[in-house]
Amino acid sequence: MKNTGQLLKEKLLLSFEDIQAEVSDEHRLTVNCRKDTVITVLSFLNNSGYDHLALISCVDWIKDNVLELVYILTAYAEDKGKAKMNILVKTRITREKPGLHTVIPVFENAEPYERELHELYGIHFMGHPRLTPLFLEREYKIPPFRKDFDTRKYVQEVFDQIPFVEDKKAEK
Amino acid sequence: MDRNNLGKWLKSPGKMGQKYSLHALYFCTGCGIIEIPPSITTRWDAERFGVIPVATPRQANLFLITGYVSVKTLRYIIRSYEQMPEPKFTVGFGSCPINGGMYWDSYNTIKHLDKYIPVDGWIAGCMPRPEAVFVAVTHLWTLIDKGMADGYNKYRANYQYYRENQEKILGKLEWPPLFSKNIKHEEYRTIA
Amino acid sequence: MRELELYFGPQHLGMVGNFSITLNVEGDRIVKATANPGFLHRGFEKLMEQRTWIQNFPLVCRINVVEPDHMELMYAMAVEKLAGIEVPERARFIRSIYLELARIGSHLFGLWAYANMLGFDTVANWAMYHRDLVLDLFEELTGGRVYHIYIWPGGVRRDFPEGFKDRIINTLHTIGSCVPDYDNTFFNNRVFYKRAKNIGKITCEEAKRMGAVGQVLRATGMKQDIRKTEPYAAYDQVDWEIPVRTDGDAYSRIWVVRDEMIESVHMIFKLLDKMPEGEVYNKIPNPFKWKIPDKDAYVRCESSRGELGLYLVSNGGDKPYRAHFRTPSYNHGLTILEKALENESIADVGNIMISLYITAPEIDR
Amino acid sequence: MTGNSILSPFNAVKYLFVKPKTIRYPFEPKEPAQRYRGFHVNDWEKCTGCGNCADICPNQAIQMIKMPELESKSGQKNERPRLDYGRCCFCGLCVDICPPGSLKLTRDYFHIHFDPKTFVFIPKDQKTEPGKYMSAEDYSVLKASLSHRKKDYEGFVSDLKFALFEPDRVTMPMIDPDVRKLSFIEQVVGYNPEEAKKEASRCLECRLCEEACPAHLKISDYIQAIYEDKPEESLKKIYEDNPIPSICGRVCMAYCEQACSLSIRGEALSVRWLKRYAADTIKDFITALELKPGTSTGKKIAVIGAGPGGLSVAYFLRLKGHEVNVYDALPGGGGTMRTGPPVYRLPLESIDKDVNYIRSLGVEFIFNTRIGKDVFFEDLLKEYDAVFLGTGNTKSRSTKVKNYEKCELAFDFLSDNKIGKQRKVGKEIIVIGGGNVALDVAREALRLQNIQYPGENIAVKTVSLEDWHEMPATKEEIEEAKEEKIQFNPAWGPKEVVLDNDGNVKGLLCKKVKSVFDKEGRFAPTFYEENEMFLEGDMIIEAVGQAPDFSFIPENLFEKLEFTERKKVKVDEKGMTSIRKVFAGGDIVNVNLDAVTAIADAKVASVGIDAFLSGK
Repeated sequence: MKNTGQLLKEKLLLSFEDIQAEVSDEHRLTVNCRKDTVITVLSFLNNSGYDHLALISCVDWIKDNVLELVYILTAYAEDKGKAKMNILVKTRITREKPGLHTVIPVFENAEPYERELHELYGIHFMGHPRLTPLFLEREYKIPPFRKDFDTRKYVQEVFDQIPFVEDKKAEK
Repeated sequence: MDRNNLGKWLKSPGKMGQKYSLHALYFCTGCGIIEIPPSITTRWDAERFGVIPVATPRQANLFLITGYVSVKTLRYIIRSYEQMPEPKFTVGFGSCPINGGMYWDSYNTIKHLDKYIPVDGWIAGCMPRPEAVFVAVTHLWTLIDKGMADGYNKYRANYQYYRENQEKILGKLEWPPLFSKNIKHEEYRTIA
Repeated sequence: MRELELYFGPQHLGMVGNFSITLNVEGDRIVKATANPGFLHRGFEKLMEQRTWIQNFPLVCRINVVEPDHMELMYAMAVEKLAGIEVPERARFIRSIYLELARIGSHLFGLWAYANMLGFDTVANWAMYHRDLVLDLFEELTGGRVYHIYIWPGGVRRDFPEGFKDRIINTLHTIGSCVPDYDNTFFNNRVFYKRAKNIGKITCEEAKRMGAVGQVLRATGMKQDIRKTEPYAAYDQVDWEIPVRTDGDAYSRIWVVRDEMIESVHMIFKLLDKMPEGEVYNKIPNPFKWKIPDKDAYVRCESSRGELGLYLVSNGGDKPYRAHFRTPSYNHGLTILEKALENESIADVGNIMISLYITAPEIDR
Repeated sequence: MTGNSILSPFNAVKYLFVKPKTIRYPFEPKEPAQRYRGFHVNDWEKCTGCGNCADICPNQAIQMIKMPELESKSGQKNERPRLDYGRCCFCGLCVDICPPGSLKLTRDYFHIHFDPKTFVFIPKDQKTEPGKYMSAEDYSVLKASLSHRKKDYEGFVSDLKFALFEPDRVTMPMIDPDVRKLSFIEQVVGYNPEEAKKEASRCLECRLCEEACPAHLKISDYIQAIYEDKPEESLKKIYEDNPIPSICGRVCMAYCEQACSLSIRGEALSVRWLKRYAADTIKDFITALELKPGTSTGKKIAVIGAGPGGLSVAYFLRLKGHEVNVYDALPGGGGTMRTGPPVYRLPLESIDKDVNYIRSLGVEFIFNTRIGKDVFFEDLLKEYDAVFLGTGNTKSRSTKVKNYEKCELAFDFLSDNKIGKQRKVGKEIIVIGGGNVALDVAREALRLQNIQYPGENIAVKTVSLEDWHEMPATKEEIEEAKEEKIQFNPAWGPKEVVLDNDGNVKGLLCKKVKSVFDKEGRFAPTFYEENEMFLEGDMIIEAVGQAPDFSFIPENLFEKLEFTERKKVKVDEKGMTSIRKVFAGGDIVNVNLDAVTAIADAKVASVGIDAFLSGK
């Protein structure tokens, strides 16, 4: 008997042409797709019962010059086989002027995740209602979570960390 | 404790008032706040030391900077601190405000709190336990007695310096300077 | 009536944690609420990329100060998955007991905040006192009151001290014996009912759509708990029930919290009974030479506020390449809160917020 | 909903009559838990200054500070950790990584001060210093916050079971003692790649070993290379400082292992076996190392003696482009290494592997040539631009007791067996001496007995002046000898060799030793003359020390050669003796008689010779 992951993989491969799907680890399905098919893949998965968007993450593969977006889906189902599944939908976009369509129409809770990625990685989500700053107060030339942003150097420049405490002026 | 020093009390009632009614500002600045609820409730009961949390900066004279201070929080710390009436005392909690602590290489937390507002005492630990908070309070009493807890005077005297540092991190501050010019420390009379 | 913009927090008596909400109000009716997080943003995941695998242990627990233990577990589980480290049986049980204690502590903290918010100072004081008793247990087991740094990949950091089992049982009996008092004073109190019923109501459909997890979801009638669906540690070794309510309002949520605490106490007793003897720690490789193969992993667990996940990527180096925590408060605080506050009155902001159990540090990270 | 009542809350009224739960702190202090993670305390006696705590600290809160009042020695740096409580997060990683277990967390957690600079301090365990600790009755919370620490206030301490390092060595596969004593098969099998990687992974990279090693090999680096499964890299690192890894990987004295910080509470990293692994895994040194001799300088150097020192000098000078000729009386390279260590410890193939590699670099070896007989020292001095003396100790000392002429000498015995003809041995052999050479002799004799008298009753006994604890042989060696059932008679001194009527050896009369060293630690044995013991035996071998042989130096030159107080050749900081152009190293210069010290000398001398030749 095939397990839930394998069945889903077959369904996915039947419905979409240019995606790669791989079942690893029994309860994990990894789907690689192009950036314009993400939203259709996600809505397909949503309709198949994987209706909980757990996380949208981003990995900066600076050597390949790409940002990899990872959408992690699980199911709210009470059915054991389904509830155990973790689906990772991955897509790669360029690091220069990165942008893709928002998935808010499919998953409402994607809104803060996309806002966060916009702020920390500089990814522009087309169709997002408010790409305003979420966490940060200062402005950064390079979005701080990108690999080429060197926090230690930045800290040295901005906060004067070393030497230990320099407060001579105040003590005068 | 110095309950026997009644004479001393009577000599300086002003200081006594400052010492034994430290009203702490209710502001969770960082993770050190987790030890404040135990301190103010049944088990430890900070009220025995005259420390109670109050709602607004206008009523408070003790500012507990509980843990790390992110850049965004710093703005509100400064605002709250400036709104507090004098005399006011600041206590830094844990490693983070002293020298960055756990977040020494974070791009979004400040490393030395005393560059932005004056701090009268520091407590080591991550977190400091409630006991350490109480000992800090008793130490603060001593400092108040000796007139050493004069951070607010330092703030007045070196306002320019603090304001410069604040603006270096936060950009142009939207509120006007609290003090118009650098006023010498001595010109200000301390209470009692 | 004229619409006003009102800033709620971060320095506000009704605000627990360093968080802020901008409210658009008409009279005392909220038209629109906008969450404004970021006061506790430290760039955690960026910091993790600069520390070696072992150095991240003291770091991860600091993501959420209210309940650091599940953060430790997440990181340990992810590293175990990536590096293929086995956990001894006894360590699994210790983890479960420890995590349930953490859940009780965290829920008591939540109860303190909630009761304090509603003005039930007596109950708030009791809850905080009982939490302190749990912290005493933690201190004895791990050496820290708040940050325990106890769960390590390959097991736990130290074994139970002598007689620790009895002290857990004693403490739980002390807390358990007060449950009728809690019930009489708080949970069955008419005032609580009046103030919390039909406040911040969310239907099951809405909750699912907006990514609710944990007791927010369970209060709407959905029976979902990762300890059941994807059991970790030793949760599959004992029988227990998922407490559920159906109304989806603040009242149901707090009741779910109460039931969960009681379920946890029962679970700890069962776990203590079944706990085997043996090793508690499989040695991890030399931390200075520790490299983890080029892989990624997503692990999740049920923290006291709901599903907690960690997406951890390694590129074969001695540091994580990327870590991303999926925290339960994230959607609760940024999506559901905004929705739940609409058309409520200003007086209920704190009520709703705490009943959603939003903790700011894990939103901001 | 049912059960909601406005009256039920009044149940809580009963708590009005309950004793308050508040802890009346500070009048009623609450002790922190036994494992509490408070401030640090560091036992300076135990601390080695290895700096692992500073390396593992996630917050860079620990810095190693030089302490001028402490002295650096083998396995000890004069550095101690300094803590910054403006950084520390009290995680205890430093405690779990501390190899000696000196760094601990206390249960003390009060430090409250208005000056942030006071949050940096160097922890020290001052329990033994009176005045630094308060007595328990004087202790109060308020005082503690200012002056720190009550007595015995240990909290979170290191536990080997949960330590972050691995205290136990990967067991080296050895041939069973009952099997190995029957033949000259090499007793140590050697690590396989998995075992070597596992053993290499134990290294904490504190580099105490590198300071302890006389030749300062880059031990951490080559072990890291083994861990990364790159034996070529590893061998390259070794060859930077040591050109005879196959030899040193087997018979080195392993000063590094004595200094290893892991050895304090566990077993030292087996650095020597890992070196051996690197040297043995690579079959072809020439392609693996890719070393080339330097551009020719046209200078010629003669090296007398192809022992470790001579080989190393030749290697280092050849890399600098000089032409080097090595003279040796033996038919092959290795010097003492060729004649001394028995085949079961150091097979001849391993020696030849190293020598052949050095030869492949263009060093010319002239074997079977004795200086003073086949070639004359004066000629060498004329012919060459510099001469290096690496002759070592080639003569055995004797006990000079009565009838000592009937005894065999250790060096002759060993060298004959190894490169000449096997000796005929007796059934009951007595070996005099407690050093490594004596044990080599004893174990070799045992093997010969097993070969020559299979199945018969045989015995090997050793007699040494030193007692168990002061025996100069390494522990390992003693252990292995015991496994092979060699009998030890420690703390006995030879008095007389007893002969039977035919003048054959009958046994050894011994006397009990009172003490071996005098108060200053010099060798001056005293005996209980009346306390005697007779050991039976038909063959006695003396292994009580070695001496150099300078007979090849003509007398007019020998007069010029200066010696130190300990009867060693005196050399300056460049390795040059009192005779111009003549450099020296190895056993004739050093008190420590081992290969790696000779290599260290050779490094000095090669730099000296190079500077001398280039006129600096």
